[in-house]
Formats: sequence, C-alpha cells, structure tokens
Amino acid sequence: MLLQPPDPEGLRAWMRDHKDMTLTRKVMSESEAVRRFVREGDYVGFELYGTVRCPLSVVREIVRQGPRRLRLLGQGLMDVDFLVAAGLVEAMDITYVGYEAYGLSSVLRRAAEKDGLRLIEWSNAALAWRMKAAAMGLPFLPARSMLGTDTFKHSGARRMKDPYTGIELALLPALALDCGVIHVHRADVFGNCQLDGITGFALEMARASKRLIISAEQIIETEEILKRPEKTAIPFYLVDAVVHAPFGAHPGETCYLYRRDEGHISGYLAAARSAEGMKRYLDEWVYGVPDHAAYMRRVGESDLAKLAEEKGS
Amino acid sequence: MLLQPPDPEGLRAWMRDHKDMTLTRKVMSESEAVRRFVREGDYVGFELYGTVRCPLSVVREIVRQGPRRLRLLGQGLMDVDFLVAAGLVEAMDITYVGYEAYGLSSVLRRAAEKDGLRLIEWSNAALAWRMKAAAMGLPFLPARSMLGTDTFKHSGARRMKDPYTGIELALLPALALDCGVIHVHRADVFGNCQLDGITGFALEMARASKRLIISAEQIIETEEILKRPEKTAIPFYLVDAVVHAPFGAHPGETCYLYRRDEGHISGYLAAARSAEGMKRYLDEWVYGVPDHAAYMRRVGESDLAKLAEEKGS
Amino acid sequence: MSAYSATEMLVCLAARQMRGRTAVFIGTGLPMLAAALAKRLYAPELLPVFEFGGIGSTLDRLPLGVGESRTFERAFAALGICDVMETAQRGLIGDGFLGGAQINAWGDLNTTVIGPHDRPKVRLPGSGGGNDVGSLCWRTIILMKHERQRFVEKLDFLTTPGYLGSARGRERAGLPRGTGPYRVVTDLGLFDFAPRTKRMRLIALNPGVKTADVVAATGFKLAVAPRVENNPPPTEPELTTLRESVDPQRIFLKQSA
Amino acid sequence: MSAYSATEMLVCLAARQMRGRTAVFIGTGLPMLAAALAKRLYAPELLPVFEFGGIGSTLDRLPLGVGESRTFERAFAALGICDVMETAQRGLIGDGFLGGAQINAWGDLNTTVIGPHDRPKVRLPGSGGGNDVGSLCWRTIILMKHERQRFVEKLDFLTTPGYLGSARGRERAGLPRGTGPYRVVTDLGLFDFAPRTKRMRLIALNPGVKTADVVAATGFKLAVAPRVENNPPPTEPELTTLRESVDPQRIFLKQSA
Repeated sequence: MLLQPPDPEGLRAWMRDHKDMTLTRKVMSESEAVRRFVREGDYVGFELYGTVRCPLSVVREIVRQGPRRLRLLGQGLMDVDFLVAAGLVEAMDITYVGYEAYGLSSVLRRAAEKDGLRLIEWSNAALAWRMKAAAMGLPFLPARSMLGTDTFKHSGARRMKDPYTGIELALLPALALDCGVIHVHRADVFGNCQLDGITGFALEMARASKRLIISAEQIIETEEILKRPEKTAIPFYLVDAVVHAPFGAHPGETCYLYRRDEGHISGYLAAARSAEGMKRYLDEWVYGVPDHAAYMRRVGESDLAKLAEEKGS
Repeated sequence: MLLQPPDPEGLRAWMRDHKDMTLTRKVMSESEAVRRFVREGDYVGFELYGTVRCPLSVVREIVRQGPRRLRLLGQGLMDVDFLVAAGLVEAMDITYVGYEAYGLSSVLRRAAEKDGLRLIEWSNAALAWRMKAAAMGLPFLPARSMLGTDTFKHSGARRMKDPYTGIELALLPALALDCGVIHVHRADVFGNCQLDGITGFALEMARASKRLIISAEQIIETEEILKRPEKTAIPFYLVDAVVHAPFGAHPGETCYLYRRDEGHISGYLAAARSAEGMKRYLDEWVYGVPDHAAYMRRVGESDLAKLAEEKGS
Repeated sequence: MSAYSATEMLVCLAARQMRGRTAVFIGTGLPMLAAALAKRLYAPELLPVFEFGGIGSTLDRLPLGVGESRTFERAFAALGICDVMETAQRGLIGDGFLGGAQINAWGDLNTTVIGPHDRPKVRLPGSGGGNDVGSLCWRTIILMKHERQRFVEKLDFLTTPGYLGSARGRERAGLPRGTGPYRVVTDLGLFDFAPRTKRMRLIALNPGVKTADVVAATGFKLAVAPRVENNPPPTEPELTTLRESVDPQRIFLKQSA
Repeated sequence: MSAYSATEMLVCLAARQMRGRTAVFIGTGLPMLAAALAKRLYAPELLPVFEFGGIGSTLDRLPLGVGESRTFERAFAALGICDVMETAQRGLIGDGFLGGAQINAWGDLNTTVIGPHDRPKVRLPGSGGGNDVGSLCWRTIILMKHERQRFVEKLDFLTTPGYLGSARGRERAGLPRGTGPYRVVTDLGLFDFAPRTKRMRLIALNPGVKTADVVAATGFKLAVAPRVENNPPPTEPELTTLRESVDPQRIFLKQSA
C-alpha cells in the first residue's frame, strides 16, 4: 500500500554509492538539473510549499520536461497543481493540497473527483516525521498522532504498543524521496546552503532525498560559508545540483526577500477553476517560456522589483 | 534497571503544569537558580561537556549547595568529576567520562573501582537519541547502534524487529532530565538563547529537561532575538532560569570567545590523581569561593583576558 | 450596537474562549482572526504557534498562510515543523484551533472528502496539521458554520480525532491522556462536550438564535445543557478591533463562516 | 632515514590506509594525527567529521577534543551530535577510527572496564562514540598498541562491535549490512580480517618485526595471510609533516602508541 516503502539498507547503499563527499561544483541550469536528477516514475517532493519559499522555477521546468508517472509528496499548492494538471502524477501521499485562505484546489478536485487520482492520507506532522525517519537512517518513527482515525486507515502506518510504558503508538514508515527540491536563500557552488526564517521541513527533506536539487536565490562565496559554519542548514554532500534562481518562488514569497504576488495568485486561481483555464495558464506561464529567465521577463522586472521592495508589507 | 524510565504522559503533564508560556524575567544568580531548580535525588545533565562550552560555574555552585543522591548523564570531564568527587552522585548513565587526549578520569576510576559507583552503559549517540526521544514526546527511539554488545546488555535498551523491513533495532528509552544545564553564548532575560558553533546535544537536552537552567556568556536585549528569530536555538518557554556567567565554561573553552586554560586543566588533572589532591582542588576552586564572580577574581582578570585574546589560537 | 456578520460573531465568540497564558496552535483562516483579536483584547500574553515553525508572532499583520513570513514577524523563534509538532506532542501547546467540512457529535472532523474516498463528490484539502492538532494539543476549539449537512450523524471520513465516537474513544486509540475538544464555536452558539458521554452539548446561544433553531440545524441528536446561556453580540471594541486592526482588508471577514 | 618512534610508525601506517574521497569519523588522539597527516599527504579531499557536529575542518590545527572549536575551524558546517550520528546511520560516513584497551580476533573492542563491570580493576572511559562508529560507519580502522594483554582471546567487556565473535555475528545482531572492521594498525604491523572467518589476519609487518614477534604479542590464535608484505618505515615527508605541521607541540606524539 505504501507508495515508497522504507528501505534503510537500500538507502545506505545509495548514499555510499552516489553521494559525493568531496567538493565538486554543482551549479547548473534548471534544465540540466531536472534532466539529470528527475526521472520518470520518481517519488518527488518540494519544500517549503506553494506560496512560501517553494522552488517553483524548478517545478515549472519539470512540467516542461514532463517526466511521467511521478509519485508526489502532497504538501502544496501551485507546485502540486502544476504537476497534476500536466498529467505527470500517478499517485500522491497527501497531507494538504489547498489554498489556505483562498479555499480548495480546483486542480486537485478535478483529479480526485473525475480522474480518480490515487491519494494516500497522512497528517502534516506524519509526512514530516516520515522524512525525518529516513533522514535518521531508520525504518520508522513512532508517533502519537494519526491514531483512531480514517486518516490512519488510509495511510500505510502501523500500530505498536510501547514495550516500556504500554502506550499505543503509530509507526510511521520512513520516506526517502527519489528527488527532493528545496528553495534556499543562499548556496555556494558546492551546495552548502543557508536558510533564513522558519526551516519548514527543509532539514528533513534534504537528508531524506536520494537526489537533491537546490534552487538558490543567491550563489555566495564558499568563504561566507566557512565564516559561519553554524549557518549551514544543508551541507554540500547532500546536494546534487545547485540552480541559481532569483525570484525562484514567484508567485510565492521568500521571506526577507520578496512578498507573494497576490495579483498573479488571484489570476492563477481564477484560471485554475476550469481545465481549459488551467491549460491556458500553463501554456502562458510554463510551456510558453523556455526557462526561468524568460519567466521573469514575462512577469516583468519592475513588478518583481516591487515585490522585493514590499517584502516587509 | 533504568535510572530514569520513560514516561511521556508524566512529561506532558509536567510541561503543561510547570512551563511558563508567557514572558517572565528569569535572570537570577547561580545560587538562586541551583537552590530553586536542582533538588536532592534529581537526574541532572550538562551540555556540552567538561572542556567545551560547559556550564562549569553552575556545576561548582551545585557542588557548593550539595544536593545528594543525584543521578547523572555521564558525558563529561570536570563537570562529572566535581560532582562525583563531592559525593553527590548515586548512579550514572555513562557514555564517556575521561580526558580525551589526556587520558582517564582519576575521579571516575576511584569511584568505580573503590566505591562501586553504579554505572549504566550507553553509546554517545544512544544518550543523545534518548534525550531526543523525550524531546519528541515519545517513549523511545529506534536505533541501529549498540546491538550485539555488552554495552547493550549493560544498558536498559530493548530490541525489536521492524515490522516494515524485518531489520533488528535497538529501542532506546526516552530520557527526560529533572534538570538540565546548558551554557550558551547569548540569552535574553526571558530565556531565548542563541548558540554559536556546533550545537552538541543542546537542542535535545533543552527540550528533554523538566527544569532548565541556562548559563549565558552574555545577556542581550530581546530586540536582538526578534531581529533574527532563526537564530533562537532554545525558545524562552523551555527555560526556568537564566544565569549570567561570563567565562562560565572556564577552564574549558567557549568557541569564538575564549580558549581553554591548559595550565589550569593540567594543574587540575595532576591534583585529581589522588583523593587528597582532588579535595584540595575543590577546597580551593569550588568550596573556597562563594560564587562565580569570586572564582573569576581567583583565576585573575588578566589571565581571563589572555584566554579571550587567544581564542583563535 | 453595529450590525455584524455571522462570521464576525463567530470570530468574537472564538476569541472569548482563549486563555492568555498558553500557547495556541493556529491554522489558516478564521482561527488567525480569533487569535489576533484575543491577543489584542483578552489574552495579550497568548503565544501564537504556527505549524511550519513560527513561534510568538505579534499577529500585527494577518498571515495568509501558516508558513508565511508574517507567522514569524517579530517572533521569538523561527523553527521547523518537526520542532513545533514535537513541542505539541511533548505537551507544551495548550490550545489548538480546528475547523472542518463535517463534524459529528463527538467533535470528530472531516476535512478530507465528501463522498467515498476513492471517488469523492468533493475532494477537500486533507488533514494538514489538523489531525496533529486534534491529537496532541491539550484542548481544541472547533470553529464551524452551523448547517445540518455539516453537523452529521456519520462523517464521510474521520480526518481528525475529537472524542472518536465514544467516551473512551481517545483512550482506546492511545491518544495522549486528558486531551480532546473543549468548545465548538458556531454562528448559532457555543457547545461543550458532556463530561460523561463526551457528546456535544449546547451551552450558549448567539443573539436571536433559539434552541430549536440549533437542534434543527444539527444532523445528530444534540444534547442541551441544563442551563443555556446567551452569548452577547460582538461588542464595539471587538468589531472595531476586528475591522480596523485585525483584518482591515477584509480578506477573511468577507468569507462566509 | 630518521629515527622514529613506535607511535610515529603507527600514525603513518594508519594515514596510508585512508581513502581520499570519503568522510572519516575521527575520535580523540592518534586518529586525529593520522587524519591530519593523510589530509596533508595522501587524501586532501578527506572530509573530517567529528561527533559533536564539526564537518570538514581543515585540521590545520590539532583539536584536543572532539567538540573543540578546532573541529569546526574553517569548516563547512557546525551541526550537532544527532545529525552526525544519523548521517552515519544513513550510510554517508565511509571510514571511522577506533581504538581500545582490548581487542579480540574479530576486532571487537573494549573501552569500558578491565575486570568485572560491577567492581572493575580499571574503569575506562566507556563507549563514547566508539560503539556508534563501530556500528554505523561502512568500515573502521582500528589503532592499537600491540601487546599480549591487549590482543586477547576474550574481552573483559565488549564495548564496540567488530565482527562480534563470528563470521555472521554482525548480521545476526542486526547491524547495518556490509559494515565492519577493515584494518587493524599496530606498532608491529597491519592486519585485515579474513573474508570467510572474519578473524584478524596479519598482512604486513612493520620494519624490523618478524611474524613470530607478532604471534607472541597476540593473545589469540592469529591468522597469517599467505603473503605477508613489509610496511615501509615512515618516510621523510611523513615524519616532517607529522612533527612540524601536524603536531608541532608533540601533544599526541609524545604519548605511547
């Protein structure tokens, strides 16, 4: 029933065989990063989510390249919508796909109600803890959430009685992603990353990803990393690709840098209400631009500058 | 067999009833902090360890006040030595008590070889993970360490077979401390703490402590905390006391601030070789000074200034 | 007294349920309004906690999402989701806010699907942090629009635990001891859970609402407390604060309850 | 060729065993010297990892402890013990260094007690990170002073797993697959573990040492490889680097192996 069953031994062997513990330059275009590290059938996830520090420029490139039969970590908004609407998603471990204050995801509704998209249910903590379990090199983590509900029944979690206290626990199976994509404030060319503000589930996803694409607002000198090693949230050896992506989270926000683009988001939500509108949106903003640089030109330099200016508003 | 058995429900009730979620000034003298928050029979622990960012000024105050029958987290050097030599320790969850490059702890040797001090064995990761389990609100964490050894047999860990993969796991019982003491670079009066350099097991211990004493090199304005909330390693609501302790880790180091005092450490190690020497050391440097201010005067202002000057050497 | 909307009544009533000296786990939407209103008027020491890591935001400006920068604006700490959820699991979070498309008599909630799970009539967002808040916080306050098709005998899907269909349901499931729904706040009234049965019970009516109205708008057999109080309408300070300070752009206030 | 000490021979021999393109888990003492020497001469890309969180220190200046600031001097990251240990548990740490007061034929180590546990003749420091390194790293390199009372048939206490007393011992205990001791480096020679039995086996002799010397200094039945190589003595570059750059104050070098 699990979309991605736990396999700590397999993950250990992968890490040994594929992670480069030496300094290698990893800066590349979003196109190269996606071509090399996102494959048909992969289990993929993005961090943080839709409108918040989300690597949407990489998501758009995935949609353009179109690897099929993806399985997805279902914590998101546009990130999930784009891939689902493009027909690339086979199944999803879902915790929350929706627009918070702005209501339901029309794309998810069509996919679930009409197309029968396969959805496995989890709580938000459960999905984060599942990645944490993989990050810890474990097959599972116990938890006191999810118990007694249909959410539990429609997940792949199990139960056990704690041998020390007799307390009933949910056992959350470790979730290692085939490819994780995380948007950060700063990275050096080797992939050492600095993050500002809340960390969401970036630390856990970075450590639970077999392949990891970093999308960074800014590429900084390694000297800056060495000066403040405590600021490194994701060390280089976890990273496979570094994509320079200023405004990479547009139309969402990146804290301290730019605010979300309410106009664009409202326009998107209106478009997404129908399958045709969604198609037109993707044609204009995803398929219709070759890369993130072109996307930024389409949004417009002055509009982006305004979002940056209004970051504190 | 466990010195401090896991009790997630008891810990939840404690947290609900004792942790203050509102802003309260907690700055107090080391004497008041120890009087109010360290009690006879407590399970206590210190972070980081002996010669590295260790709250030794608070340890010395504990020795002066002398609460008996303490159970101890056995990761340390002078911190452990002082309490054991003062006869305050009943038993210890030990992972490592020794002087690294400088060899064995004479105090531990006498206590174990002559006085039959009760010692429960753990690996370093196991003790950290046990605190992490408590910090997570869980009764245990699984681990792939400790298995197959006498360390396991002399610990209170159990085994289980992972239901997902069949892998054999050690189950490490959660360890919640009655009182934890952590030395940090900066704290505000409410207990919001900033740490530089490695975090050791500070994050885990802070969250696994029923009572938490913070010893801080510097008391900073809350405004500084609010400016960089991502720098807060320990939020105020975990903290019961904030003790201002410049050079609080002497004769150990606090990174970026002052280096360890090799002369003092060598002198201490020579003294500790005999019970009499140890008693003389404690008389001079612990019992013989009323508080940390007097201790610093005894070390000497110019010597401390030199350690600060040579921090990078 | 000004005219006020059902949403405004709901938010004011919710704000009045909040204790000051606790941490409150805040989800998107009306709970943010209620928490911001409470922090300004009734519970200045309330500690707002957002699931993706924001701890102690002033709520001076309303976040549109639970991960936005406003959730850690002038905050004490910006942590991550695991730390926040583990803090709740460890027993440090007093109150949590919840809502849903359906609720049953035990305060169990559905935010997953209307209709069957494999081919739903309406696919809702899913649990999100809801299940965690309902499992791990000491008490939850549930905000609902009061309609017969929302207050149902049987949920289409039990996303988030209330008392799990019986007085000992949470205990049997293994959820943390002493936890569970505390109040349900709706546009019609205020509800608690009867100590013995843990079934929802009307304890106070909103202005102009009669017990019969509430019973009629409830799809399960509703218990009524021996004495039913009357909730005062929103006060001038409440309405002014809500409209001019909390949500001046009416982003949430313009939505239906 | 300069005169050199047994400790210097040991450190040089250990440094020669290190691979460049891996992370190495470094404990206190001689492993620090060996890693620093290897990083300067043989394996510049070696990534030093210290258990309390230091990742990628240059090792330009020798730390005296595994948590000291020199363990993250000009480092890529300063993390905590859980992250480092979980990184090892997840399979990212190639090599680990170990040592001990006693070792048996399967590379199992004792750093806990000489004599019975409840009333030891000598109380040693305990496992520290040793058990974790021996459990979780892909391969370990063990540094030992070669004496008959240290190379024993039966350990007083099995602190850290080698092959756990049999060819399938680690597997039976549930330790991660494909892991275990790789080499034992002593002042007398170099040892591997026979593929079938996982018992320690002499593969190379230090200068001036004969197989019979090694057998006599070993308290268990020592296997000898079909062909025993000769370890070259420390080279001039090794000795110069070690003495003038790695440990100019002879903090570790003056200690016995």
